[in-house]
Amino acid sequence: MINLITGLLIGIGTFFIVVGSIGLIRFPDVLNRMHATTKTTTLGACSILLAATVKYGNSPIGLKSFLALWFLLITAPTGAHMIARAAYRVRVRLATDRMVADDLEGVAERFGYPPEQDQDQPI
Amino acid sequence: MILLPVVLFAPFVGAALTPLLARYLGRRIGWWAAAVALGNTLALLTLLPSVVHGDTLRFTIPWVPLLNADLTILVDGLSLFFALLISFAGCLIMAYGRFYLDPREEHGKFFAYMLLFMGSMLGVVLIGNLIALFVFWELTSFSSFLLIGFWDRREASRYGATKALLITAGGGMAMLIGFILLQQVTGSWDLETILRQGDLIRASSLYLPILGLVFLGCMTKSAQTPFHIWLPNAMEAPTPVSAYLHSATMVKAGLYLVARLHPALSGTEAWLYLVGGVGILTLCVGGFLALGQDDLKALLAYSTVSQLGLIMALYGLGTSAGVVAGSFHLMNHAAFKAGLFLCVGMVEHETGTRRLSQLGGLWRAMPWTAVFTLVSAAAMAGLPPFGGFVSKELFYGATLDVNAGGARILFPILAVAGSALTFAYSLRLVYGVFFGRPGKPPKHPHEAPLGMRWSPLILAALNPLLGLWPNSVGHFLLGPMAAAILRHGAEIHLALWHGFGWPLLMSAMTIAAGLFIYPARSRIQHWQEEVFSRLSLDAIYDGSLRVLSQSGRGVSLSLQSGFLRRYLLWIFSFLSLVVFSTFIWDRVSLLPAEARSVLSYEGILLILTLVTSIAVVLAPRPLPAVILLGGVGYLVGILFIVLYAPDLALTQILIETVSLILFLLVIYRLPPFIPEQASRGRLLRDGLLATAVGGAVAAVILATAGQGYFPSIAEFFLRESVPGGGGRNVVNVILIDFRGYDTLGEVTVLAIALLGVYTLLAKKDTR
Amino acid sequence: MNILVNGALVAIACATMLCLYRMVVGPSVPDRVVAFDAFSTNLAAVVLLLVIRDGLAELIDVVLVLAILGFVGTMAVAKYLKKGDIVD
Amino acid sequence: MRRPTTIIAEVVTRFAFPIIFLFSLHLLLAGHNNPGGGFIAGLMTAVALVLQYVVFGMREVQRVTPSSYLGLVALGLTLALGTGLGSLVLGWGFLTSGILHLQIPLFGEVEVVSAFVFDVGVYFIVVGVTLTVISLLGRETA
Repeated sequence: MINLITGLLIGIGTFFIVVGSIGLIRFPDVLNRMHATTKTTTLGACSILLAATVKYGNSPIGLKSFLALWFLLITAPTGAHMIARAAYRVRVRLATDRMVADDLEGVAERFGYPPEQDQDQPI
Repeated sequence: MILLPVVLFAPFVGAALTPLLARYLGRRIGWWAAAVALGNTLALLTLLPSVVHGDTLRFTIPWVPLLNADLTILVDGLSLFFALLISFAGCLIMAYGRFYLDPREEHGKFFAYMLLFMGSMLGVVLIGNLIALFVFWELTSFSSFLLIGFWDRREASRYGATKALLITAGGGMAMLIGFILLQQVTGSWDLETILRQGDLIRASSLYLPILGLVFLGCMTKSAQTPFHIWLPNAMEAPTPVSAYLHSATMVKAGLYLVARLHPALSGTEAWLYLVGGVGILTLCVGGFLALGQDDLKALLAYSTVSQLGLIMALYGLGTSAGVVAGSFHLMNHAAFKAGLFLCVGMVEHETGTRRLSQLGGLWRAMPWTAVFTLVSAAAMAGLPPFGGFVSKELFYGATLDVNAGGARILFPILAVAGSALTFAYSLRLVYGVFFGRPGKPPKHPHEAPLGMRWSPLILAALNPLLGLWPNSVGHFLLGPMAAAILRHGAEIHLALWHGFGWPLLMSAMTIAAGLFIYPARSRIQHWQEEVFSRLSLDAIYDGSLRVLSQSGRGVSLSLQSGFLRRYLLWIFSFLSLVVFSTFIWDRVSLLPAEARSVLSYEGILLILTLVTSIAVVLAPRPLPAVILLGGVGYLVGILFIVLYAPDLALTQILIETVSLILFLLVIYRLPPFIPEQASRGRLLRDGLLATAVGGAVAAVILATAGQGYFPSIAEFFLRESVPGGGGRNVVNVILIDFRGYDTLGEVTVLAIALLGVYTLLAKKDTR
Repeated sequence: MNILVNGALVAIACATMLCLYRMVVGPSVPDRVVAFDAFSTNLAAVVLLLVIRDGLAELIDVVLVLAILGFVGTMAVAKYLKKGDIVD
Repeated sequence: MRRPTTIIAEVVTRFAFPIIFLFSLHLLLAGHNNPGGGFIAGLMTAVALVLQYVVFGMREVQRVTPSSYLGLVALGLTLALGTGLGSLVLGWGFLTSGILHLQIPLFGEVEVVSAFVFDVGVYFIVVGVTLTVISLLGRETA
C-alpha cells in the first residue's frame, strides 16, 4: 500500500518537473518561464518529498523531507516573486504582443524606471 | 688544551670590547689591540716546544652534531707558524697603526675591525673542519671589506672594497662547492680524516673538479693571476691594513690552504701544472706589473702578488724540496714585505705622497727609514747576506729537479725571469725613493717619530738573522711546518753557502738580467699604459659588473610589471612547464592501474560540466558568468552525490553559493568586463596557457591517483574511524581528530588571512 | 517500484539538462536566475529519488541544503538585479 | 520607511531563518557520525545571516548583530587551541581526543568526543571569517 502511494506521488512529481522544465524552454519571456519553474518546485519536488515522507514515516529521512517540503512550498513562490519584481523593474523585454492585459500599465513610467532594454544589456 | 679556544676567540672578544674601551682610552686604544695580539703571540709560543717535537694538539667543541661536523681546533707545525705570523705581525702593525692614524680618525672602529680580522684569520689557520674553515674564510673577506673601505668617504676605497669582496667571496663560493665535493668523496668534514685519504681522493672521478674549485678559492684570496686585479685597488686602505692584510696574512690564506691540502690533493700531473703553473705565471706577471708602477704601495702590492706566485709555484712542484723552499720563503717574505710596507707608510706619513715621480734623495732627510728599506729590499731581491738569498737558492734548486716533461725546461727559465724582475723593481724602489735627484714632496720630509720606527727596525733585523743562521729557524719552525705539509719528516739543511752549482749560476744570471732590465723601466711603463688601456682585466671586471646589474634590472622590470595578469602569466606558465617537463622526462604513464568503466550518467555529467564551463568563459558580462560558474559548481556537486560522498557534496554546494554571494558583492566595483578589448593574440595566448595549466593539473592527478604508487590510506581511516575517532563520518573524524593538527594550522591561517582582509577593507574610506 | 524510480531519475535528469540549456542560453540575467533556481530544485529532486531508491539517510541533508541555497541564491541575485548591490 | 525588499520577502525570511539556523546547528552537532561538521555548519550559518542581510538590509541587521565578528574568530581559535592544550595538560599528547559517555535525560545515552569542541571552534572561526568579509564588503556599498 505504502509503495503504491509513493509510486503514485513520484509519478506526479516527475510529471510536473518534466512539464515545468519544458515550459522553461518554450515560453517566450521571463515571467512565463517563471510561471513554469515555480510549478516544478512546488508541485514536482514537493510531491516527491511527500512520497519520501510517506515512505519513511517517523524516521530521520521522513521528518527531514517533511521539513524540506514545507520549506520549499513557502520559499519557492517568494523567490519567484522577487525575481519577477526585479525583472520588471529592470524592464526586461516582455512578449507584449501576446499580452492580454497589462495591469501595471503606467507604473514603469511613473516610477521612472530605466527605458525598455533589449535582452543583453550590461546587467 | 684549554689554551687553544682562548687563543682563537680572544681577538673576537677583544674586537667586541674595543669600541667600549675606545670611549675611555681614546687614541691609546691602539695599545690595547697590540696587547691582545701580544698576548696571543706569547700563548702560541708556549705551544712551540710540544709542536716542535712533533705531536699535533687538538681541541674539539661539538658544533653541528647533525652533520657530524664539530669545531676541532688543530695545531701542528704549519698552523702554528701561521698563527705566530698572524699574531706577531698583528702586534707590530697595531702598535705602528697607533701612530699612523691621525687623531681625528675613529681609532676604536679601526682596531675593532683589525682584531676581528685577526680572529677570523686565526680561525682559518687553526680550524680542522671544512665548514668552519669556510665560515672563517668568508669572515676574513668580510673584515677585509670593512678595512679596505675604512675611509668610506672616498669613492676609490669603496670601489676597492667592493671589488675585493666580490672577487674573494666569489672564489670562496667555488671553494665551498669544492669542499662539499670533497666531503662527498671522503665522507667527513674533518680535515685530518680527509688528509689521510689522499689516494682515495686522487683516484676518485671528482678529483679534478675538487682541485679546480678549491684552487679557485685560493687563487682569488691570494690574488694570483687573472684574479690579482683587486689587490692594487685594495691599496686604498690605510697602510697598516695593506701591510697586515695584503702582504703578511690574508693573501697567504690561499697559500695556507694549498699547503694544508697538499697531502690530500698534490702529487699528480694536474697539481703540478695548475698550482705550479699559476704560481710561476703570477711571479712573472706580478713582477712585470710592479716594475711599471709609479705609486709605491701599488708597486709593493704587485710585488706581493709575484712573491706569492713564487711560493705557490714551490708548493706546486709537489716535491719535498719545493715544500721546504716554499715555507722558508714564506718566512722571509713575511719579514721583508711587512717591513717595506711600514717604511713606505713612514715615507708617506712624512712626505705626504707615495708617488715615485715626486720622491727622491730622501736618504739624508730620513736616514733610518732608508736603512730599513735598503735591508728589506735587498732581502727581497735575494742578495747574499740576507734570508732572501737562501730561499732564492732553494727555489732554483727545487725548480731544477722537477722531472715532469715540458716543465723541466720552462720552470727554471721563468723562475730566473721572475727573480730578475723582482731584483729590478726592488732596485727601483730603493733608488727612486732615497737616492737619485731629489723630488718635490708636498710636506718637507724629516725622520718619522721614534715610536713608529720600532716595528720596521725589528722586521728589518730579521732578514740578516734568517740569512746567516737559517738552521736556527729551520730547527724551530721550518721542520715541524714541512713535516705537517708532507706528512713525513723532511731533512732540512739550510746554509747561506751551497757551493758552486747551477743555483749559484742562476742567481748570478738573475742579478745580471735585473741590472739589464732596470734602465728600461720607463719604456716598460709606457708600453703597459697603452696595452692596458685596451684589454686590461679591470675592464673585463667592470664590464661584467655593469652587464650583471643591467640584466638584473631588465629581468626584474619584466617580471615586476605591476600588472596582476603579468604575475599570473609567469606563475602559471612556469607551473605547467615544470609539470610537463618532469612528466616527459620520467615518461610517467597517466593511464590508471586498473581502469574502471565510466558509468553512463558520469559521462553525461562530465560533458555538461564541460559545456557550462565553456559558457562561463564566453559569458558576455560578469553576472551571467558568475551564475554559470554557480551552475558548474552544482554539477560537480552532483558528481560527488552520485559517487556517494555527501560531505563533499555539501561543502561544494555551500562554497559555491557563498562565493556566488561574494561575487555579487564585489561585481559592482569590478572594472567593466569588456572582452572585446583583448586582442586576438592575447586571447589565443591566454587560451593556450589555460589549457596547458588545466592539462598539467589533470596529468598530476591522473599520475598520482591512478598509479597506486603509495598504498591508499583509506583502509586505515575506515578501520580506525569508529574506534579511534569515535564517529562514523570518516571525513569529519579525519578533519578533526586524526589530522586535527593540520586543521588547526589551516584555521589559524584563515584567521590571519581575515585580519589582512579586515585591515584592508575596514580602513578603506567607503566611497 | 525500482523501474519507476529509475525512470523518474532519467526523466528528471533530462529536465535538468533543459534547465541547463536555459541557463547557458538565457538571453537576460533573470532568465538565468530562474533557470538556476529550477536547476537546483531539480538536483534536489534527483538526490531525493536516490535517497528513496537506496534509502541513504546521509543524502537527505543535501536535499535540504539544496533547497535552502536555491532560495538564498535567488534572493541575492534578485536583489542585486534591482539596485546593483545586495546589502544596503 | 524605505524597505530594501518587499514585505513578502521579510515575512518569509522570518519563517525561513530559524529553519536554516537550526539546520546549521544540526549539521554541527551531527557532524561526527553523518554528513556535517564545523566547516559546513559554519557556512550554513553564514548563509542564514546573509539571507537576513539581503532581505533586511545592513542597518537593520547591524542593530541586532555584533559590530564585528572578530570576537567570534578569537573564540573559535581559543576553543580549537584549548582542546589541543587541554589534552596536553591531562598528560596525553597534543590534540589527542578522548571519548565520554554522558547520560542526558531527554536524549538518553549520548557519546561526546573531545574533538567535538575542536569542531565547534572551527565552526565559530568559519562563521566569523565569512560574515566579517561579507559585512565589510556589504558596508562598503552603503
